Amino acid sequence: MAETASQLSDAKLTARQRYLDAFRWMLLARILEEKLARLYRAGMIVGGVYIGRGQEAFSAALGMQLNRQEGDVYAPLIRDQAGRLAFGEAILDATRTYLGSVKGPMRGRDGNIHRGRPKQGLIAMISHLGTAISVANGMLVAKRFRGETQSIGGVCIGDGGTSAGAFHEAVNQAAVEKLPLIIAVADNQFAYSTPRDRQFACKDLVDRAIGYGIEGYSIDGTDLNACLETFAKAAQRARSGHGPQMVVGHLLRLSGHGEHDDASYIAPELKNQQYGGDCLEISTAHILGQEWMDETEMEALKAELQEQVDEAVATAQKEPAPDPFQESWHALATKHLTEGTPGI
Amino acid sequence: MAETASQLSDAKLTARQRYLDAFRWMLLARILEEKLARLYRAGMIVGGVYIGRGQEAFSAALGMQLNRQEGDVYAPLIRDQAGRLAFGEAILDATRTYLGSVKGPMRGRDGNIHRGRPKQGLIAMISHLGTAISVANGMLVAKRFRGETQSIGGVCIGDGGTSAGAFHEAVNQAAVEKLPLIIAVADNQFAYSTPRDRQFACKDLVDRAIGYGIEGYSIDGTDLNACLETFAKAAQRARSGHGPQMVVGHLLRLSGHGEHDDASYIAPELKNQQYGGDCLEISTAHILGQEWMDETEMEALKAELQEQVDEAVATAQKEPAPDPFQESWHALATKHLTEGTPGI
Amino acid sequence: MSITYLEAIRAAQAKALAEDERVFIYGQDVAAFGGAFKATKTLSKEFPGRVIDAPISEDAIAGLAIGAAIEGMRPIVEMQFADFSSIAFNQIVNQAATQYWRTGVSCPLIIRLPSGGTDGSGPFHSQSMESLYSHYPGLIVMTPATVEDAYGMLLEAVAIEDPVIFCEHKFLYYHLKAEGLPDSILPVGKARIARAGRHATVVTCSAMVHESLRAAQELVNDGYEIEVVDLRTAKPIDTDTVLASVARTGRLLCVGEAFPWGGLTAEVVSRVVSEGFHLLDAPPKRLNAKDTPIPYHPNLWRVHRPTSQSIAAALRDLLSL
Amino acid sequence: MSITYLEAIRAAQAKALAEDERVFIYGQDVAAFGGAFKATKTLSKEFPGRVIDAPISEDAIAGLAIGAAIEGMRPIVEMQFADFSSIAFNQIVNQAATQYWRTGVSCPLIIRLPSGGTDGSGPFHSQSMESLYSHYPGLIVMTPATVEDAYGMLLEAVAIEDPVIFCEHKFLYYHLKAEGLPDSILPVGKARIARAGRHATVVTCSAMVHESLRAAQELVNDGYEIEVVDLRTAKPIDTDTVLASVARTGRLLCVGEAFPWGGLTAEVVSRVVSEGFHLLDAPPKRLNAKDTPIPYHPNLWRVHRPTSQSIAAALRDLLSL
Ligand SMILES: Cc1ncc(C[n+]2csc(CCOP(=O)(O)OP(=O)(O)O)c2C)c(N)n1
Ligand SMILES: Cc1ncc(C[n+]2csc(CCOP(=O)(O)OP(=O)(O)O)c2C)c(N)n1
Ligand SMILES: [Mg+2]
Ligand SMILES: [Mg+2]
Repeated sequence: MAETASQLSDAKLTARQRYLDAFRWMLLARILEEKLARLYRAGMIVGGVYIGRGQEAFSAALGMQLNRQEGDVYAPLIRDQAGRLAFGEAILDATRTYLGSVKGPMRGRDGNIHRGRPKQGLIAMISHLGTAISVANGMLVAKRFRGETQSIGGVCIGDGGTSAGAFHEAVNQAAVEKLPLIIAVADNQFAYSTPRDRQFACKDLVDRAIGYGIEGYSIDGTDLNACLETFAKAAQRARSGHGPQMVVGHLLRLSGHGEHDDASYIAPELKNQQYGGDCLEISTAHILGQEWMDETEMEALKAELQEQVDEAVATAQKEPAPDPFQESWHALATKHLTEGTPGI
Repeated sequence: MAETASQLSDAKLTARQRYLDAFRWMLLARILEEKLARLYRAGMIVGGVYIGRGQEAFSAALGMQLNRQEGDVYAPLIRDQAGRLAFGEAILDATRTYLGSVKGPMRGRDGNIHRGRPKQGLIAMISHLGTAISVANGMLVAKRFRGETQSIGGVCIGDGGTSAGAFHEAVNQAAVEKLPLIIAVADNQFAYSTPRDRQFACKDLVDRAIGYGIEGYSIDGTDLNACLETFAKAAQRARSGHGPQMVVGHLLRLSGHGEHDDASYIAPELKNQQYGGDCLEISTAHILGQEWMDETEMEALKAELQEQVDEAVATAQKEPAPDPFQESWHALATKHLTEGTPGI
Repeated sequence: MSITYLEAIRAAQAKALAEDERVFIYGQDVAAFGGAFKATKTLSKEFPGRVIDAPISEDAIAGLAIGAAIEGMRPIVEMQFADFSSIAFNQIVNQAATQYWRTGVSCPLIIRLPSGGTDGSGPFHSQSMESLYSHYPGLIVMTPATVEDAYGMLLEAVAIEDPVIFCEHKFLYYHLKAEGLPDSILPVGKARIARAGRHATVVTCSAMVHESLRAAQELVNDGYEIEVVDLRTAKPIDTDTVLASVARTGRLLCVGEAFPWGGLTAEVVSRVVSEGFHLLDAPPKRLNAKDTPIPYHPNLWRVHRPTSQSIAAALRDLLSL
Repeated sequence: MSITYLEAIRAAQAKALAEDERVFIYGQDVAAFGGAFKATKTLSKEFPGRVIDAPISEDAIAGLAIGAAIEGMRPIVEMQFADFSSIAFNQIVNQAATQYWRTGVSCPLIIRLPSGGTDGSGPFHSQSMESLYSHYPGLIVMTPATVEDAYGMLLEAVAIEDPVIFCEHKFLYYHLKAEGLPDSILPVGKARIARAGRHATVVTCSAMVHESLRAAQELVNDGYEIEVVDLRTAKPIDTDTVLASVARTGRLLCVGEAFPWGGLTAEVVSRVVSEGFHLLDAPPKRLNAKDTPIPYHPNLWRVHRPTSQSIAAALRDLLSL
């Protein structure tokens, strides 16, 4: 069926809007994470800070396909600040958790990237890689039991995490149950210091999809358009009963593993190779080149987002830290079955 | 290069001899396992009996490629009596272990299929599926350290076992280390009662090979010739530095999961479908058809092997059971660090 | 009508499925086949779609249950043998057990562990894992010793908002029978005086309750009345009931089927001496399995774990102090 | 020259690699990167091919080490954090620990577990897992508290024919320094009197030795001399040394950083009361971490685990009984 010119331009407009929306999440994530990194270097964050520099396009594109209100579930991992924001996580959840405010979703009990709001579809990751995928499977199975068949799930993993047995068991489980699950594999060429050739021997991790009997896509993770289109397609396929969708994004980790790590083991040349670019720079150039925004607008946007971030940081910093004497120290929801601390 | 008639017939003779050798192991395994099953039904074996009926061709063909004297290592699983015999495990090791003789390799401490002789390259499986593969990897790595580069390893797994995280981690590990390892996947269509469509969603488990970046083969596991040729090729590739080789054999479990299980959940029609045949019947017919043996010779062979089995059973039955008061009850090789049983 | 411990477990699951639509069962071979021990026999027919066969993926099995629990379901997982839960260990202790504390969202699921030794089962089909799971915060660990408790506690487990490790004993599956199913049982967390006595207290759980009762019976001939306390849950431990018993008898023997280092017997002894030191007329004793893997051969196995004979011997020793 | 606990661990590995060609190191990021904590820094350069980066596959990492050990090598595995050994749990307790007993073939390997809490590390980077591994038969579990022991015990571990779980404490990595490396240390399995005293005995290990020593110092002002016993190995436990100390002091406090249910403190208390009941002038006490996951926030974390203050308080309490 031939499309009319106005339909075409509608579609183009929608695509442009989607691109700009994604860009906003990417930029916000970058600004937020840079702030967190500065706070860390200033000694104001205890523990670690892990950022998603270079992965914002890939991450945001998945987050945007998931709809919290529709009951979608999302299991972000270490480098998914952009996806979290796109999914609807408040900036305050991040700053409160990193800064140890008792008002954050984890109340000081857990920190940094381990935050989540399971009742709002946001799984609070534990550290053990690959283990959140079967949890997402379980949430989708629960929804299937209740007939909430519109919901899908999105889970994230790195090139390194694909080596974990938990990853394998869960992806296979999703395939057997034909769950509406998107598995986003961010192949950023390193797992901490370990390069991909010490992690797996296949050419492209998407080669795993066929072995699970699921649909797979391999894309340039620095190309926001490719990310948006592929995740949109994957989400549509998942929602319409085609089972798990594996999207492998090729990119490069543009930071240390955490902010304590200078990543000196990453050869600078890698940045000039394919997939080595910075998705934020690339998309900024694209937006300016397409004249969807001019430099002034871009600066204004940055300033606006910076203000949001600064405000969230300031709020969290003003809030009280957890007080051990106010803590209930109950690991069980069933309070009366909690043991006292024996022996004292 | 053109082959002369005499070279050709030499090759044919070798192939025929190899077929007959394999057949002997298959038949011996069948006779031994039928005997064990009868002993179990007579209440003379405690615990369980697990047999490899229908898998003898696939199992023996791998065992025959491994050479204990050359330092090859072998990790058989539940249904690998034929492979064990071909690898060089004594019949007595089986009967002693099943019958609980203290003279067996496990001295009554472990039973049935859990037997092994690690110092002779035969890994003593624990029950947890998939966990022997990384152990075989480690043995091969040790040999590589010592420059014993002629050795290869063979490991066995079922269709069900491929779902285990341990399987995934170990196969991937072998691929990364490019180890000379043959991974024999016996897809016998069931894992206990669970049919393959509840276990995985790919068409053929060989589809996993590409995802690990290793070479793969999919064969009719009831066709002895196919098994012999494929494992010979895989062994030759492994020995010559081409890394892990995955051989998926299609067949049908022609027994219960164990002898306690009547397998009534396996539809009888499956036996008439492709891969549903009995490899022993098929190869018997082939041998008789080719006139490599006649009926009388076949009967004589059976009688000979039956006698070997009966003798091994009789020997084991005469031997003492373990005596708890002779037991050292030491879990450590370092005797002086063993704790007494505290509290008494 | 007589009902076995195993049938009671099946009946409890049937009742839970019938009365609570949040309940489903997930595990290897649990559907049409009814489970390796038939604990879910015919349930998949009676409750179509709610009894689901899992791949051989204990980590993902536990993970799926956790996700479903977070979403408000009440999954019951059957591990084919307790011993295979070692593969799910991480999901259980780090994901399920921490969920409520970390996020405030409860994680109500049940992991059924066919536990303990039987003749010829060997090192990997005989383990008692209650001590492992009790060590980690955030789990409730049940160890029913009777048909009534197997039934009643499993139903309680379904009602509880937290992850429950349900250690059911394979040796009791067929051996233990009751006349019927109870309407109510003691509350979770309360121990039971399985036999009253006044010369010594045996504290134990699961199959070892029955070995201990036999030992107590044997000591009647020696003129001793032995009190046997069935803990019922390994976590929480009902220290009050234990202390009250020791107050009556002055002597304590803790009996466990698990490995000797640490674990339930050590925890009970430690609590009693901390809180009831003055109640003791003699040093408390422990009797556990030996510190080796669990042997396959019945000759060895029978000596590896405590039995009524070794318990009786330990009691005589304790009473002589 | 001053050397830290962490440097001692590195030095021990360097020496083992230099002197024993069977030794190799396997773990995530241990090669060129030198490990998450730099415990293998430059070793891959000094010993080419013998320090190997592993994929994120703890089960297979342990499995590979087991196979290599069976074949006569002496693998040293580094888990990136102790907490991730939960993924290797099955291989460790069921494959490595049972190998010798089942087959008669020993399985000499070392699994290094960067253990224990530090500020801000949270529930999954802070665990102390010695009690889990001690529970299972077939393992030796080391918990060095000093620079000298970190070095000497790691070398002993390489010499031992059995699987060794080496719990090295992350808090001590940089904080603890010594003037040099020892030529010899106490034999494995022997506890050490870290401080002599006569009013009460504290039995502990690893980082808690230092908290206990500080508490003992604090109690000097109260006129008390506290004896501190550093167990050095969680398995085996040197019960004799503990009993001899309790014989001198009459009072026992066991301190552990792990979760409270079961575990090392319960095991030590249970042994002491079984074998040395009459030595005690007061009920023995225990002090462990709280029964919740380990909190991220330093405010919470400092209260979650025992500290010199809470140990001093427990001691005052004990001394008042
Ligand atoms: C099971 C497990 N083992 C080890 C770790 C420690 N660890 C945390 S992140 C990381 C590297 C992850 O690499 P990758 O999956 O590629 O993700 P990336 O950091 O590149 O985003 C490792 C080894 C872990 N979290 N879980
Ligand atoms: C990790 C683990 N989970 C469960 C079991 C129990 N179990 C023993 S054999 C078996 C089925 C195995 O099926 P498959 O791998 O296809 O091998 P087959 O029996 O068909 O030869 C199961 C579930 C086990 N041994 N290990
Ligand atoms: Mg990566
Ligand atoms: Mg099978």
